[in-house]
Amino acid sequence: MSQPRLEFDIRLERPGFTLSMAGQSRPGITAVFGTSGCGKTTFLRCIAGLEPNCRGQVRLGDEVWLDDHPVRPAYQRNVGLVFQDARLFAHLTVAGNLAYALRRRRREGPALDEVIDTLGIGHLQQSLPSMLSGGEAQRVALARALVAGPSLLLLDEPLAALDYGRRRRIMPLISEIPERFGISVFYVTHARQEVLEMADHLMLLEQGQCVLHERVDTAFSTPANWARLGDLSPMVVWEGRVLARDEAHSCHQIDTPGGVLSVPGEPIAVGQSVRIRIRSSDVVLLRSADSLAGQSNVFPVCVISMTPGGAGLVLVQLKTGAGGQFWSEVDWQTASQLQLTEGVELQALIRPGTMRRYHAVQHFFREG
Amino acid sequence: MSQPRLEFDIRLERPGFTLSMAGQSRPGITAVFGTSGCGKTTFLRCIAGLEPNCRGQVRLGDEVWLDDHPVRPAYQRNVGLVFQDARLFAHLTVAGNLAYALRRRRREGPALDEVIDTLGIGHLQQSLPSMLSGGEAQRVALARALVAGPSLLLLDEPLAALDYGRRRRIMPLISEIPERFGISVFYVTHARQEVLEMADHLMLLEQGQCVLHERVDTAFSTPANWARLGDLSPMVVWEGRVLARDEAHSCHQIDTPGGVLSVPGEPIAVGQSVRIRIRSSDVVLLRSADSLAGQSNVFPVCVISMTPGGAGLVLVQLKTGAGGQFWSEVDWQTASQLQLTEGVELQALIRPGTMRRYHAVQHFFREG
Amino acid sequence: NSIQVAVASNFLVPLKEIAAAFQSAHQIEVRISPGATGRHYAQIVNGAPFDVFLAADQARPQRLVDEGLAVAESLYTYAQGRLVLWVSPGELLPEDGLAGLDPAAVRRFGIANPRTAPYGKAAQQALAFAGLEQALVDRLVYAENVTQVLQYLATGNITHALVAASHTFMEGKPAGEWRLIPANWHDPIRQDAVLLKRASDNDAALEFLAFIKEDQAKEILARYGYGVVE
Amino acid sequence: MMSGPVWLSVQLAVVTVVVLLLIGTPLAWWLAISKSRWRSSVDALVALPLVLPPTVLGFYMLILLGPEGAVGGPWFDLTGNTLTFSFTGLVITSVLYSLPFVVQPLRDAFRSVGPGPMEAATMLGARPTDAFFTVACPLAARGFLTAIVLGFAHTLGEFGAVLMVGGSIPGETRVVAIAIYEHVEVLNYAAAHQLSAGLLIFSFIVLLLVYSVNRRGRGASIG
Amino acid sequence: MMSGPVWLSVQLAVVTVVVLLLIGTPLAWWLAISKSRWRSSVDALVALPLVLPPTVLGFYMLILLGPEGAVGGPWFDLTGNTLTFSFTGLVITSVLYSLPFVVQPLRDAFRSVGPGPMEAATMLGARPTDAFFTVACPLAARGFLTAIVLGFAHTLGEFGAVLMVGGSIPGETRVVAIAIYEHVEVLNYAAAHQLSAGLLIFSFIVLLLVYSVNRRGRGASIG
Ligand SMILES: Nc1ncnc2c1ncn2[C@@H]1O[C@H](COP(=O)(O)OP(=O)(O)OP(=O)(O)O)[C@@H](O)[C@H]1O
Ligand SMILES: Nc1ncnc2c1ncn2[C@@H]1O[C@H](COP(=O)(O)OP(=O)(O)OP(=O)(O)O)[C@@H](O)[C@H]1O
Ligand code: MOO
Ligand SMILES: [Mg+2]
Ligand SMILES: [Mg+2]
Repeated sequence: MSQPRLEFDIRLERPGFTLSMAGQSRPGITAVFGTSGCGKTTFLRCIAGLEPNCRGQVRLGDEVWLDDHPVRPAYQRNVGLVFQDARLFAHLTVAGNLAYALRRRRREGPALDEVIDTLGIGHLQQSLPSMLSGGEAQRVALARALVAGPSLLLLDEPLAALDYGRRRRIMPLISEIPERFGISVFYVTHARQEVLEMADHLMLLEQGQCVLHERVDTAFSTPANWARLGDLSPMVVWEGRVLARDEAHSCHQIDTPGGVLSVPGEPIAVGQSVRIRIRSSDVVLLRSADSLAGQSNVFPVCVISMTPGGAGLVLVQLKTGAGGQFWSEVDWQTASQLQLTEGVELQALIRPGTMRRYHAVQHFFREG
Repeated sequence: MSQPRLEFDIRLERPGFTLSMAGQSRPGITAVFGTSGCGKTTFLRCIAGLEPNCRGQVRLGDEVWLDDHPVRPAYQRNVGLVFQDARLFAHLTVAGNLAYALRRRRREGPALDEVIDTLGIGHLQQSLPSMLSGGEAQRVALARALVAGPSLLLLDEPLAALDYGRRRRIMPLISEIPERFGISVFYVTHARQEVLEMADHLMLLEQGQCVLHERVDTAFSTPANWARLGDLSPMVVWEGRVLARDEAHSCHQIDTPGGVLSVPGEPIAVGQSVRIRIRSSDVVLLRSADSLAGQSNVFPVCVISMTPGGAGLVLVQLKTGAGGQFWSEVDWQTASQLQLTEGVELQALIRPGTMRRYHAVQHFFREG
Repeated sequence: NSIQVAVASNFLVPLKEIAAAFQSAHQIEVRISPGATGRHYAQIVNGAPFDVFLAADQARPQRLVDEGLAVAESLYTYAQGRLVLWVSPGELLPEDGLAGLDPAAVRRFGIANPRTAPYGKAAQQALAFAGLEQALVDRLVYAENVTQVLQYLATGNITHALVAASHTFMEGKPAGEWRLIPANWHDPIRQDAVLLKRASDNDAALEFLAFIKEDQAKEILARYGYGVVE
Repeated sequence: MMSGPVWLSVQLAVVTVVVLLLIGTPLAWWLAISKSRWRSSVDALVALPLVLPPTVLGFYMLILLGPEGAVGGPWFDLTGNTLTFSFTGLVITSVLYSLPFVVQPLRDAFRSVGPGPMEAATMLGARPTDAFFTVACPLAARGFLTAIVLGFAHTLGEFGAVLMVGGSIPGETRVVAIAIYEHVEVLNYAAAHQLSAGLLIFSFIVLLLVYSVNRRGRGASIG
Repeated sequence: MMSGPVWLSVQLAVVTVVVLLLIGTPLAWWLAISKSRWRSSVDALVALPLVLPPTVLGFYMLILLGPEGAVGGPWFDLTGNTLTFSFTGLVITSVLYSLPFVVQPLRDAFRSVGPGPMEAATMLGARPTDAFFTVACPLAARGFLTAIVLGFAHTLGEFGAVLMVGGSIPGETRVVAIAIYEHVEVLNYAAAHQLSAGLLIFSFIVLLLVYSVNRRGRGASIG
C-alpha cells in the first residue's frame, strides 16, 4: 500500500533548546534515535501539532498541516501518538479507553481483538488506569493508538517498560503496520535491537538537529556512526533475501551482499527479505579453512584495512568474493599470528545465529 | 562495608492478583526481574511500606518494619525508592527537588556534585519538572533518591528511558552503592544487560511469586532458566578474577571456571573480579587447533551432551580441562562434520569481547 | 458615659437628630443600632448590650416586659406612625388619594411585609379599607420593611407604594408625590419604647428616655410626620 | 409534600445551578487555559459579586433589572414584564451572586486536569468540543460536584438579594429563606425551627446521597 | 485612610480567613484522604451552614453563643463577657458560615495532588507533617488561593448573620456591609454608592494583585 509522504521543515525555540529539522518520511518505520533530551519527543509533538510555537512547514501527502502557522489543527491531522507517559484517560476503564479511540476511528487500522490479543491486555479490560502496572499502562496506550486508525503513527518509546518476551510478541504487530495500512511510522526508542528488528530507516537527533537519516543497514554499517549510535561494537548490517530453505535442517540459504549465508532458525518464506547483523566479534579469522571443512558460512576473504580498535584490539576490514565488506576485531596476539597485512587472503567463519528476522515487508527492496 | 540484611515474608491481596514473597536480601545488588504486571513494583512498595494492606513480616537488620501490622511507618524506614514514574515535586525546580532530599538526608550517601555530574543534570538545575524530557526526569528522580542517603535502595526501572551512552555512564555509580555505603539495592529492570553488568543476585517474579533467587552467574547459566529470563540464547556466565595484565596489548589474563581466558579491554586491576558471558554463539568448535595456532582462548574441550537446540540446531554442552562447562550451538551440517558424540574431544575457540566488566565489588567472592 | 439604643429603622433619621440634641445637652454619647424590631428582640433576649429599645410596634416591647427583660414602668408609646400613598413621577396621583386610585393605572404596588413590619400590616389594612386588596393582589410586592419599599420607588421598579409619612420629610427621598392616608383606615401604628433591665440603674438611659418626651424631641418627631400619643 | 416556599427554593436552586453551569463552565475553562493578559482581571471580576452585601447587590440589581435599567429596560420593552419581582429576575440575581462558587472550583478542577489528557484525546481524533465534554469534564468531575453543591446550597440559603429583587411574592418569589426569616421576625420561633430543621435535614440527605454515590462511583483511588 | 467599618471588615475578613485556614486545612485534608465511612457525612455537614439563610444562621448562633448558649454560656462564666455582640462572636459566625468555601476547594485541591507526591516525600524521609507542609500544601496552592479568595470575599460581603450576632456596634461589630446597609436604610444612597464603589475597587485591586502575582509565580505550564 502506498504511504503518503510526510514532509517537514520545522523550527521550535525554547529557552536553552532549539529544534530545527527538515526532511521527509521514507516508507515503513523510521526509528528516531538520540540521547536523552535531544528532542525526540519534541519532534513528534511538533509533527502532531501539539507545539503551538512550532514554525515552518509540515505536509502529509497533499495535505498542508503547517505553513508557518497551523493550517490544520492537531485533531484534524489524524495522527496517532503514543506518549512517553501513557496518558490513559483516568476516568475510563481500559475497555473504555479503547472504545474511546474506536468510536473516533476515521480510517482502517488493526482490529480491536487482534490488538488486545497481541498486547495481552484482555484480562485488564475492566481495570482503571490507576490500577495498572507501568508496562500494562504502556500496552494499553499503544493499543489505544493503534485501534484509532491513524494516518501517521508516532510512537514515543512504546515498549520501554516491557519485558523482552512481551516486546518480541508486540514487535511483529508494529512492524507490519506500514505495509498493512499504508502509513508511515516514526518510532522513538533507545533500544538498538528494536531498531534492527523493526525499523527501515534511522533518524539520529543531536541537540535538536537531525544529523543522520539513512537506511538502517547503511546507518549501522558505517564506522563513523558506531560511536554516535551508542558505543556500538563494530558491525555491518546486511539486507538479505531467502533463496532456499532446507526443511529437514530448518536452515535457510540467504543471499547477502557478502555471499550466500546459511542460517538456521524458524521458517521464513523463500523470497522474503531478512536482515543480517554481523558484529566484529561474530567473525573468526583463520589462516586456512582446513579444520573447518564442511562447516557452513566459511568464506575466503581479503583484508582491506587494519585500524586500531578498542583497547588492545585490531579492527580488520574484510571483503568477501561477492564484494560484501564486514569487520572482525582481533587481539594483537591473534593479529600477529595471522600475519595481517592489507591484501592478505584469509578464511572467515561467520557465526550463524547472528541473524535477525526482519518482520516487515517487501517494499524495502522495491524502494532501495 | 557490611550490609544489614533485609528479611521479608509478605503477602498482599488484590482482586485478581496476590503477591506472596518470602526471602532475604543478599549483599550487593539484587535484580528484580519478571514480565510486565508480575508484581515487581508492588513488591518494592510493600518493602517500602507504601502498601497498607501488606501483611507479614519485614525487618532490616535488627529493625522490625512490619509484623503483620506496620511497626515502622514508611517514613521511618529510610528506604530510597525511585518510582517507575519519576514523581518529581512539580512545585520545585530540579535543584529544589535535590535540595529537598539533601535536607532530609539521614545517612551518608554519594555527594551531590558527584551525582549531578554522573547523571548529567547540571544544566537542568533551574528547570521545573514539567519542562524535562522523559529521560531527564528519570535521571533527576534517581539523583534525588541517591542523595537522600537511604539505608536500603529500591530502584524501579531507573534507566528504562535512557539511551545506551547514559546508561553506561550511570551504571558504575549504582553498582558501587552497596560497597560504598553498606546498603542493599533492589533493582527492577527488564534489561538483561543491566542485570549482567550490575547485579549480584537475581530474583525472578512470576505472578506475584518469587520463583528464583540466585546468584546472577548461576541463574543465567542454568538451561532451565533461559526461557524464563526472556528467551535467552544458551549461555554461561562465569565469575572470573584478573590474574595479570599485559600493558602493551592492554590484555588481561582472567581466571575463570573454564580456564584462563585472555581478554583485551580497558584496564582492570589485577585481583579484581569480573564477569564473563559466553553465549553458545560465541563458541566455535573445530576438530583441531592447527589453523588457530597462537590464537588466544582456544581450549581443548570434551563433549558432555548434545540436545536439539532451536530450529535446526544442536546444543552442545562442553567441558574444559579446568572443569568449566559451557555451550555451543551448531547447525546439523557442522555437527555431522564434527562427528559429534558424547565424550569426543574438540577444540573450542571462545571469542573475546564477550566479557562484561563487573563494576562492583569483592564481597561477592567472599560470600560465594 | 454612653448609651446603646436599638431603634426601628423607620425611626432612625429622627432619632439621630434627637440623639444629637441630647448629646449636646447632656454630654452623653448615644450609640444607635438600627434594624428590624424582630431582630432586636431576638438579640435582646440573647444578651444584646442595648439600654433603650425603640421598637416599631407595641408587641415586642410588651413581650420583653412580660419576660422580665425590660422595665415595665418605662414602657410608653413614643411615636405614632402615619402612612402615605406615594406615586412615582409620571403617574397620576388621585386627588382623594388611595380612595380614588384606579387599579388599572398601577404597574406594581409596594408595601412592607405585613407579616413582619407594622407599617406593612397597616398598609394592608388601608388597602382593604379602600377595597383595593383584591384588585391589586397580582401587583403587590412585599419589601422587608418600609425603607426597602422606598428603594423600589427609587429604582423605578414600582409605581405606587404605601410608606411611612416620615419618609416624606427625609432628605434623599425618591422623587414623586404623596397623599396622607386617613389615620382611621388602619389600626394605629404605635411604636413603643422601653428601658431594658440591664439599664434599669443607668441614669443616662433614663435621662434619654425622658428627653424623648421633652418638647425638643416632640418637635423633631412632628417634623418627621410622627404623631405623639399623649 | 413540600410547602410552597421550599418547593420554590428548590426550583430556584436547580434552575440557578443549571444556568450557572451553562455560563460558568465555559468561563471556567477559559480562565483555566487562557494565556490572555485579561485573564487575571476576569479572575478578579468573577469574585467581586461576593464582596457586596446581598442587599446592596440586590439594590444594584433592582437598578439594572428595573424597567429603566440597562438589562431590565430592553426586557420590559420586549416582553412588557419587568424582570424584577419575577422568577427570572431571581434566577439572574442568584446566578450573579453564586457565580464565584461555581466558576472558581471548576477553574481549579480544569487546571488540575492539565493539558495532557486533552492532547491525548486530540491524538485520537477528538475535536476540541468532543474532547472537552468527554475528557476534560469527566476528569473535572470533582470540581463540578463542588460547584454544584456550593451553588445549590448558596442559592437555597441566599436571601438578602433575592428578597430585594423578588419582592417576596408568594408562589413566585417568596423562597424558603424568606419564609424562615419572617417566622423569626414575628417571634414565631417554633415555626422557624421547624422549617430550618426541615431544610437542614432535606439538604443533608441530598448532600449525603450525592457524596456517597460519588464516592462509590469512583473507587478508593480517586476519591 | 480606611473608615472604621471598612477597616473592621478587613480585620474580620483577615482573622476569619486565618482561622478558617487553621481549621479548614486539616479538615479538608482528612476529607481528601480518609477512607472512614463517616467521610460522606462530614462532607455533607460542611456544606450545611450555606443552606440556612444568614439571618437564620445568625439567629441560631445568637442562641448558641448567647450567655445561656451551649458555647456562650461557658465562655461567659469563664471570661465574664458575652460572645455575642463582640468581635470574637463575629469571627466565630463568619468562620462557620464561610467554612464550605474554604474546605471544599482545599479538599478538591488535596485530592488532585493524589498520593504520589506524598509517597515520594515519604521515601525521602519526610515525616507526615513535613510532607504535608512541604509537598501537599504547595501542590495544592491553587486550592488555597481559591479558598482564601472565596473566604475573604464572602466575609467582606457577609451581612445577615453578622448583623444578627454582632448587632452593629460601632468599632466593634459594625462592619462595612452593615454600614452600607444602614446608609441605604436612611435613604443616603450617595453614601451607599460611594462605600460600595470603594469596597469594590479595593477588592478588585487586591484580587487582581493576588491573581497576577500568582500567575507570574508559576509560569505558563501550570496556570
Ligand atoms: N493500584 C492497583 N490496584 C489494583 N491492582 C493493581 C494496582 N497496581 C497494580 N495492580 C495490579 O497488580 C499487578 C502487579 O502490578 P505491578 O505494578 O507490581 O507490576 P510490575 O511487575 O511492576 O509490572 P511492570 O513491569 O509493567 O511495571 C498487576 O496485575 C496490576 O494490574
Ligand atoms: N515543556 C518544556 N518546556 C521547556 N523545555 C522543555 C519542555 N519539554 C522538554 N524541554 C526540553 O527540551 C529538550 C528536548 O526535550 P524532549 O522531551 O524532546 O527530549 P527527548 O529527546 O524526548 O528525551 P528523552 O529521551 O529523555 O525523552 C530537553 O532539553 C528538555 O529539557
Ligand atoms: O419600620 Mo417597619 O419595619 O417597616 O414597621
Ligand atoms: Mg522523550
Ligand atoms: Mg512496575
